Amino acid sequence: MTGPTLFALVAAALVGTGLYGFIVSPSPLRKILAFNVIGSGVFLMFGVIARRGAIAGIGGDPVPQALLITGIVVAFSATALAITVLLRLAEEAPTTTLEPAPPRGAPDATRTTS
Amino acid sequence: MTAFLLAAAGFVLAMVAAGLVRVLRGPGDADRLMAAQLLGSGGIAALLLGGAAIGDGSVVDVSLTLALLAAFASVAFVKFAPSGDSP
Amino acid sequence: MIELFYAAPALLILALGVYATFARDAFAACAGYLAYGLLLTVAWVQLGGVDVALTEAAIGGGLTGVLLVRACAKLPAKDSGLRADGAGAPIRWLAALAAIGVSTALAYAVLALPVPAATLAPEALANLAATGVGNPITAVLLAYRAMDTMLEAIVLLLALIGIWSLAPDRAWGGRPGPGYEADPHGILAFIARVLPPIGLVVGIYIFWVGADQPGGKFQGATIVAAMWLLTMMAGLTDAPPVSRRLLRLLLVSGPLVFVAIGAYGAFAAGAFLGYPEGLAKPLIIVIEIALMPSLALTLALMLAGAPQRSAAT
Amino acid sequence: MTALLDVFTYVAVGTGAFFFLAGTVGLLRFPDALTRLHALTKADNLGLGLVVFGLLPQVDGFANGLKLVVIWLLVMLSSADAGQLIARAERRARRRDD
Repeated sequence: MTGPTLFALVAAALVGTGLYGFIVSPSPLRKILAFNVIGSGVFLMFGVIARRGAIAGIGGDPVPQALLITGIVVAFSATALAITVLLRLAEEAPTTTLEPAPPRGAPDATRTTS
Repeated sequence: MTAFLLAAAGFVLAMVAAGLVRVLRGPGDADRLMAAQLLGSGGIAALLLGGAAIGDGSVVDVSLTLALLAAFASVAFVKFAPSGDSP
Repeated sequence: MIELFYAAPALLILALGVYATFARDAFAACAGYLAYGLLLTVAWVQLGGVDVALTEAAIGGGLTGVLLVRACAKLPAKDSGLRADGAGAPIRWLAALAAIGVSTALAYAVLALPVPAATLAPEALANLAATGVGNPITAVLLAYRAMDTMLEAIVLLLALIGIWSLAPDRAWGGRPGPGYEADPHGILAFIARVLPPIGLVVGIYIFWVGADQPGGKFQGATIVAAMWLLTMMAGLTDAPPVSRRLLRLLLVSGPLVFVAIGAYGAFAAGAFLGYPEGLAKPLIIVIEIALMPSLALTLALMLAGAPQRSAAT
Repeated sequence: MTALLDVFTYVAVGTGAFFFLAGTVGLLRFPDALTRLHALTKADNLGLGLVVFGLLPQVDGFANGLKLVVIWLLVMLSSADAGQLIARAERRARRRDD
């Protein structure tokens, strides 16, 4: 197996890993982290495609590589915005987790069982 | 020479990989910070070796950027670590 | 051994990606993500993308790692840790199924890519002389697909406006961040005095070589932004109040110059963002020089966050 | 002359790689955080230093050699500082635990 193919398979696995973490994690911070893992998996895969377009004298197809640079910077700005929203939420709300609240009809029941 | 440099880069990376077990196991935050630090210098060494092996001088610039940003990141990590200075 | 040089980063990246997603402790996950970013840098060099490696080293590992760990420090631990009872079993199974499905489809798609690969590299190189720059990636960013880069600069600005607009009413127009304090004779203050001059030189160097070698404004601006943030963390400088007029002018000046040159192209070269013959290189340099300070300020202030203190303090 | 410089590279890079090995073994095997920190700084300073030293004859141009040395100095600076900061954080954590 060639190096780029290995990286492509790793990238595919990273997207899956991030996706799973993104869905099941109840914490927004961990969701943002998982989303970044998905993003870097996508970037890595695109990087492999850029590598495949290499010709003599140049390490890879410059068009996808330039798009990758743009993508990394925009992903950072989206992450920064998401983190700021989260931190503001933490200032205003008692908790930021997305775990389902106890059923509204029976608050006493949950209290006695815990 | 090329093969030797690539092998050395691979060896340093493998060492760093073993050191990463500390990040995974901890137990303390200090251990995690140290392992990240080791990865920083090991990553720089591997990049320099690999860059010299493939004869690409601009890899040195990547290492330079990495050295600066790794310094910034490790300082920030110690400052914001749960056991460090309160932010 | 040579195979090890290629296989080690790939497998390590996978292991760290899994760790950053699933570690119980949020701080450990952030440390894992920082290591992950460092290794991705090595991977980009192996994939022949030195420009991308520079961006990853600066932004992917450095700035994003610091952003995450700062959030980690501010959030209560119970909010950001992972617990086994986070989601119910049916959701876990469905999520696992979806994740495996997506990964398999992607892996299949990658293995089924056509041979020989589609590439725009010959076209990019053929027209390089017309742009006057020597680095084909800079040519893509500022000539062939300059529209993307212009919109990107505007997106960054919009994200910063979004961050600022999250300020509570009492702090609107004030200074971002808590106003860090540190021992003025301590180690943090020492490194925050020694490193920034070096970082400034390296940042401008990376920016300047971008015309002909790997490098460019984003990477250079990130280094400069990191150095400024370092002095803020050490309490040597403070973030400026976001209502300051000069700051806002500097922030918009880069994108404005870009738009203005684009409009000039519409008039002089027949297409928006077109460059008149022979003027391509000077105009590209003007755009880059105008964007560099705007980007450095934008990136640093994004990390500094929403204003928290009123402008008076 | 070239052969002599190559031998120098082999020896210096090999020794540097050995210090990375030593640093990793220390990080994994030493009993507590402060001794592990000691092992780590050896890898940082000596390991990278020797690698840089060994690569100096292989790069062309004065500027590239200078950059290599600057990288080493930067890493030494930051690892020395980070080492101090980590050690202090560790000491604070221990005092809290006592």
